[in-house]
Amino acid sequence: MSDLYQQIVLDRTRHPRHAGRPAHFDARGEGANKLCGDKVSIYLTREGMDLHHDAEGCAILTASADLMADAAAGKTPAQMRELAAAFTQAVTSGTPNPALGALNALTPVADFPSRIGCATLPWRALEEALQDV
Amino acid sequence: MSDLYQQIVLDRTRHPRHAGRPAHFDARGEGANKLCGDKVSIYLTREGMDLHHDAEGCAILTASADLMADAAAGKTPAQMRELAAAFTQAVTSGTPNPALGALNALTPVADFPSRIGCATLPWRALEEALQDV
Amino acid sequence: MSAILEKVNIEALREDFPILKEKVHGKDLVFLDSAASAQKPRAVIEAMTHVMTSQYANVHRGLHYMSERTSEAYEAVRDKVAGFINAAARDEIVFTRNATESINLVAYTWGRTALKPGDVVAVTEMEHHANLVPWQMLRDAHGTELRIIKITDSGEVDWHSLEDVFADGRVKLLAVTQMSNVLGTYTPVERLAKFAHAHGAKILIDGCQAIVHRKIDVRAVDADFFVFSGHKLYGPSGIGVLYAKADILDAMPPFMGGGDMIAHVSYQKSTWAKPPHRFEAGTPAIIETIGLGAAIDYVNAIGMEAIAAHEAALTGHALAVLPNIEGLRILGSAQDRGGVISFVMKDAHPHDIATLLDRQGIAVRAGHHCAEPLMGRLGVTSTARASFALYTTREEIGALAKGLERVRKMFA
Amino acid sequence: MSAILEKVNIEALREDFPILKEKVHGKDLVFLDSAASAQKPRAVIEAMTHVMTSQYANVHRGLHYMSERTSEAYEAVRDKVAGFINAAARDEIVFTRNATESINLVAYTWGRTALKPGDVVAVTEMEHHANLVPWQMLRDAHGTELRIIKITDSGEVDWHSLEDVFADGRVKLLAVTQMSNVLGTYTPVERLAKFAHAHGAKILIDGCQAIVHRKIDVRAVDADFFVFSGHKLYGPSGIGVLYAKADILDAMPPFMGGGDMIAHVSYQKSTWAKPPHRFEAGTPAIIETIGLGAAIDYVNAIGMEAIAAHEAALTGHALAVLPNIEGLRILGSAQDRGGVISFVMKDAHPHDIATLLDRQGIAVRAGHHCAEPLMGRLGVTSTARASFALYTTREEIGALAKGLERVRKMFA
Ligand SMILES: Cc1ncc(COP(=O)(O)O)c(C=O)c1O
Ligand SMILES: Cc1ncc(COP(=O)(O)O)c(C=O)c1O
Repeated sequence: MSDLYQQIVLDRTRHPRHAGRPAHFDARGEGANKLCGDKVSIYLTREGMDLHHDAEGCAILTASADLMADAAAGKTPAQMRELAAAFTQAVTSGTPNPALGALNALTPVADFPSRIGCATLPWRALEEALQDV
Repeated sequence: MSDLYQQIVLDRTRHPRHAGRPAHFDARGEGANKLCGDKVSIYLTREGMDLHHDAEGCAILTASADLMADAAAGKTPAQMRELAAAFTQAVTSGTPNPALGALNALTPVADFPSRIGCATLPWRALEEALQDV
Repeated sequence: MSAILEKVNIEALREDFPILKEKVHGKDLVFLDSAASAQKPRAVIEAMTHVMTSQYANVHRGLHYMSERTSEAYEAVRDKVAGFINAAARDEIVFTRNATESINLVAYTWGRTALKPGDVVAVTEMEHHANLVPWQMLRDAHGTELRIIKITDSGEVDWHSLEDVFADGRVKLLAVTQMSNVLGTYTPVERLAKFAHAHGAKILIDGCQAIVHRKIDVRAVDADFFVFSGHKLYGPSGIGVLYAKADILDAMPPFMGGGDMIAHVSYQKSTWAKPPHRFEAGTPAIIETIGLGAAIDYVNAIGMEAIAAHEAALTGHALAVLPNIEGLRILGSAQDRGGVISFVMKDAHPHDIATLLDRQGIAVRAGHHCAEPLMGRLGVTSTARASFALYTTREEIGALAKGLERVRKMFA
Repeated sequence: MSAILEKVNIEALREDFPILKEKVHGKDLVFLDSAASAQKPRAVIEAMTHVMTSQYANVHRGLHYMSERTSEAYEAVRDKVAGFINAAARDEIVFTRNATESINLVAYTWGRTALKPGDVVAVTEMEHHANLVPWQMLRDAHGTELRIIKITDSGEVDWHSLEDVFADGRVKLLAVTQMSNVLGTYTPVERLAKFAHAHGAKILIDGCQAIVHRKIDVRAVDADFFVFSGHKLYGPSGIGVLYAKADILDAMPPFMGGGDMIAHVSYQKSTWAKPPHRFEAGTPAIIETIGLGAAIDYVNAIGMEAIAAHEAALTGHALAVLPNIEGLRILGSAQDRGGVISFVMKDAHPHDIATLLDRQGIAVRAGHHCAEPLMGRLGVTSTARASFALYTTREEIGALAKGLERVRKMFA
């Protein structure tokens, strides 16, 4: 029906691997979408080894948060920011970027202008969290 | 060019016969047109023998006031009100009315909706003046 | 009306709406978002084109032919609107941009003069932001109080709550929708007006949704204020209506200052024109007003009763069909309801539903529908919403149901 | 540009305006009332028709194809307008109904927060009611003062009066037209902005007339606020623009409450969206905004410089020809003036002039032109006014002169 909802996206929505607020975290960022009331919180440890999210939203948002947690794990703040920029670029332009790995599953969202915000919301929350690190 | 500006209308505009505020009068009525700032005052004596007007306005207004002064002279208040109603009816419908005599020269104004108010303004001022008689 | 006749009529009417022939993502457009804004029949488009190609000039201020013709056409719509909602007089009809402006106009002018600090404005839990935020702003600027009347779980006005809210006699305005844009609920406006009046309050009716689907009679209802937008009634954007009783309008100060709303201007003091012009500052939406007139002629020619009957049949069909989809839940179950259906699906977010339906050519809305507080009451953050118009068909509801089945399977 | 080339171009451009082919009272239409509202080129009509026949839905709130396309088209006009007046950012462009609403918006929001009672708003003697009445209403509601800057007999801003008005340092806003809709005078807005800023005041420029005839650059002028209406710029009615500097807009509270202007709504408290959406409550004039975009494309394609050159030539011609008519007097003789010419005639009332010209197919305006106090300054109660547009020809000015001769003879 649409290559936006690829298997990996549906899978991460139904069974996210990094969901839930962890007992310990050093920084937290929030994102909210006024259009639909969707929300996401991103939890970071200072070492950046492990990311968690608490997503109340659509499949695109949840998959984006969960795949982000995979990709950003173990990265430095600078590297995470770079990743965020690369991701935003990819989902806005619709051009996959080899550096993004599984996250490229979300690039078709570029064809759905009003949904791009769903994909990038966790990343804006991440950037907010990074300000506290 | 237009049968609205008949000779009698142009004539009464250039040389009104009843213009100017009289030394003595018993009642006065005012009319003002917001569209253009035109104004007219009507002066009555209790006996109704003589009407005067002070018109600051277009040809239609001035001619209407002057011809009205001719037609209303010597009439009772009730007769003047009747005349006003007949005139308003004639200039709104465009149908001359034998009872109106020379005032029928103004009936073509019916074709100029935004000018009907110019023709009827002195008559509204007359009605106001009649309230004081 | 037999089912066959009805079918024929709808197909014929659909021909009047050029956009319905469009393809979306290669699929036939199934437009189920008319509650947000309706599509326009050719008669409306042509009326607007006609003004611009053959009889346009600014209104009211001109003495020449084009201006007189345009002014006549513009003012004729005032009569049309007055007739359409059965107002007592044409001067009770004020043209605005949209229903939102109509309500704000009332809040700024009547609200700041007729209401005193401490007076109460009451709204229900199912108001559109347009009928909530202006009263919040009035509260914060003017010291009035804002009270919320609860709705029942079925999505109807909770009469106990209504009585509670009115109990202390301080409510001076009941501002209530005639039809919820989320739940499809019709409110009993006649009863509500009686109730408000018996309690010394005026009633403002948000008729945005109701006017599209039902015959409106402001005098039978005894509405003090009634508002709607042209764009939902098959008319153009940029034109809305405020109806208010003549004595209320007469006492209201102007909203905006400028041309056309004055009687006389000097530097020291200006005096105001009589209603409705007092409230129509500057060059109005001339072309759009004339377009709205064409829209009213259009629905009148079909007949509001025929439209209502068609939509009632559709709504009944949809309410029978949609619940068969596993995991789908319709929000609201009012006795008296119209063709606006909000729903949620287990495991599928409304956004995803909307996007996936769109790929099949089916336009539904997803979000809070400008009724964020109502979402909280319903225990959701957003819903998907399908809404019907006079051009909606049974087949389109079938397409929706089929589309939703596909969505369900993806997320199952 | 040779006269012949110019002629050819204008004739070609006239083909773009279907209404110019109309007959009035059996005569060719000579439309000299564009300052009140301009005629619409086919490109504008077609853009509006296109939306309604093939890509219409409500904006901003939809996730489906039609809504996304319409939102894109709508928002693209914001960029276009920003480019057209050289704003620094698209978010500095707020869509309103008309210039009148733009000014009222500033008076209600900025006026009631940035201005304190006792602060002064200064306007000139030649403002349109739209740039006078809102400041009177602010004065009466909020306790600000309103001061009037005199004009010279030539119809220009009197610099001595300006300095007097600013002398005590209490003026916080200079609200001034960039081009008088009565006298045709262009005001020196760059100098006025410098002057206002040097005296600690902001400047609001009423660009209604100027934007039709000249290239506007709000940054070069350093305007704080700039307003105009679409319908005078060959666009549809129902759409206007407010430009304000980003930091000013940011600090302004909302004007009207409703959908689209909020960030978050709860019963207790709502928070506002960022500009420009904070100021665009409810369903906007979607079709009209897109029409305005087409109008801007249209004049851009011709070029504002070419339009200005054509109109300057016409105006020069009219100013040379009309005074030859016995008893005719042109009001205003500013050095820098454009194609709006007010006049009076000995013994002929402006109303009669307009009616008699209309019978010859010539549309001019007569009245106070929504500038009643200016009439007092000029010592008249009304004037007749001819105004030019990009489609006006030398021949039409000839027709006007001939028509006026006939009028003169009737009243001689
Ligand atoms: C100089 C000037 N300012 C303001 C306005 C008001 O414009 P609108 O009626 O479109 O709001 C006009 C036009 O009538 C004008 O000429
Ligand atoms: C019930 C209701 N009230 C008010 C509005 C606001 O209408 P508009 O945006 O046309 O002002 C809407 C539509 O969005 C609505 O459905």
